[in-house]
Amino acid sequence: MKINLLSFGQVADIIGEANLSITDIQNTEELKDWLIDKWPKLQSIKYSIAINRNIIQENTELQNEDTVALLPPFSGG
Amino acid sequence: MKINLLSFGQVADIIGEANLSITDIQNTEELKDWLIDKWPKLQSIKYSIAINRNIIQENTELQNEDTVALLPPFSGG
Amino acid sequence: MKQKKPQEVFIDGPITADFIAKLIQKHSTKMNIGAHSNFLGQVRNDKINDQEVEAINYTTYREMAEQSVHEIREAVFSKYSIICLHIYHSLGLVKAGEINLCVFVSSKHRSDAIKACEEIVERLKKEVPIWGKEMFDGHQYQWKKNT
Amino acid sequence: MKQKKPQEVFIDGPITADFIAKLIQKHSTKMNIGAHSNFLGQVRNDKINDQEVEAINYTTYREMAEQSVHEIREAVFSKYSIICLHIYHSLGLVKAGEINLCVFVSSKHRSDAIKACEEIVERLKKEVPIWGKEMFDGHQYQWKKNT
Repeated sequence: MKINLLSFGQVADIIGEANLSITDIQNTEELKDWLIDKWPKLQSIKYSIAINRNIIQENTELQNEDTVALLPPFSGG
Repeated sequence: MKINLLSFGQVADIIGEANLSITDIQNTEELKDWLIDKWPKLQSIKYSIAINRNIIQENTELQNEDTVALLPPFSGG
Repeated sequence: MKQKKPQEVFIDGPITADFIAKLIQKHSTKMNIGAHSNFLGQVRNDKINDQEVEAINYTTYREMAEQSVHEIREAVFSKYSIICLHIYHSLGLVKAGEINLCVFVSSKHRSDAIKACEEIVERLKKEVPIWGKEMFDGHQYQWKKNT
Repeated sequence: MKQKKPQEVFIDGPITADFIAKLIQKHSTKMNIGAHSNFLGQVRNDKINDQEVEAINYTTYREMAEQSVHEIREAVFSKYSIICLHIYHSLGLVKAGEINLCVFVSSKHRSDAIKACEEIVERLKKEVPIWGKEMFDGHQYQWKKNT
């Protein structure tokens, strides 16, 4: 299973890549744990998660080829 | 005693002059009666009266050289 | 940078897009501004008893109108935290599709400019002695009624 | 004349006064319009810890942002009686004093345009994935926080 991981703003600064391909992650809780394990600085950052452009509020199963985006608070306008 | 009488919009259409000089009118009630007497069509027209640029709400004594304006409902903007 | 000095309000004929562009451009030097709220009134080609409004001819009682706009400016400057405020209204003929009113308010944060702009438009329509004569085809007309 | 087809939202760099003038000018052919409500966001030179913001660098998650703006457009068109609606936001560098947001709403009567414009600005700030990076002198920056 392959997931496209996009990151933006301050999250992208920490991860260092705006676009990653990841495998073997089943759901969004698992993803969060994996992220903090790999980039501990993310622990102090507030961000939302969108799956295929829709923000999710609770743990969600991931499908093959899903696009998952890590979205720090918006500051446009 | 001389009063400068200004009229605007529909009132000026009826009076036919935007600027008149009138004498021997003591107060605004007297003025209204005089106007309707001279231009009976004014009876059906709603207008406010301003003395020296300030709209008055009740009968007001006029002073020499006052500028009295007849103001139909505003429609700017 | 409150501009409380008397400002020219009336413009002969329509307010052009170019005039508004210059107004916007001028504010680029005021870098404490974060928001502009801009209201434009445009003449509609309303149909009234089968006749179409081709233009509105605006007249005013200028001395009283300028005093009245000045009072609105002062009131709005004391009520809201705004940086700049411009009010322009056309006199004379403005054709359907052309602009006859421009209220342009600038502030640090958006809510002041937005609220002030709306309040000015409402007060202007009620309090400022301006009259619009709706001109139909030929020489017919009727005096506009604000609703 | 509801314009429900996807509209270009993002503009590279600042939104110029000339761009806004052209937008205004285009509406002169729509003679059922009586009111335009136009909100402009301008970059402020805020001082943060003694450093001055010289510019904001905007980025977006474009696919999601366009979908989100489309949803806002649809919602506003069903809620208010408006004729036209344009939303533009800058991407990339916008210097202090320059314009990064333009919301332009047109309606027959003023209250629809005014309310719709205000609602769009509020929703846009909350719902559309755009990020501003406040650039200080040199290479320092911080991520903007909307309040």
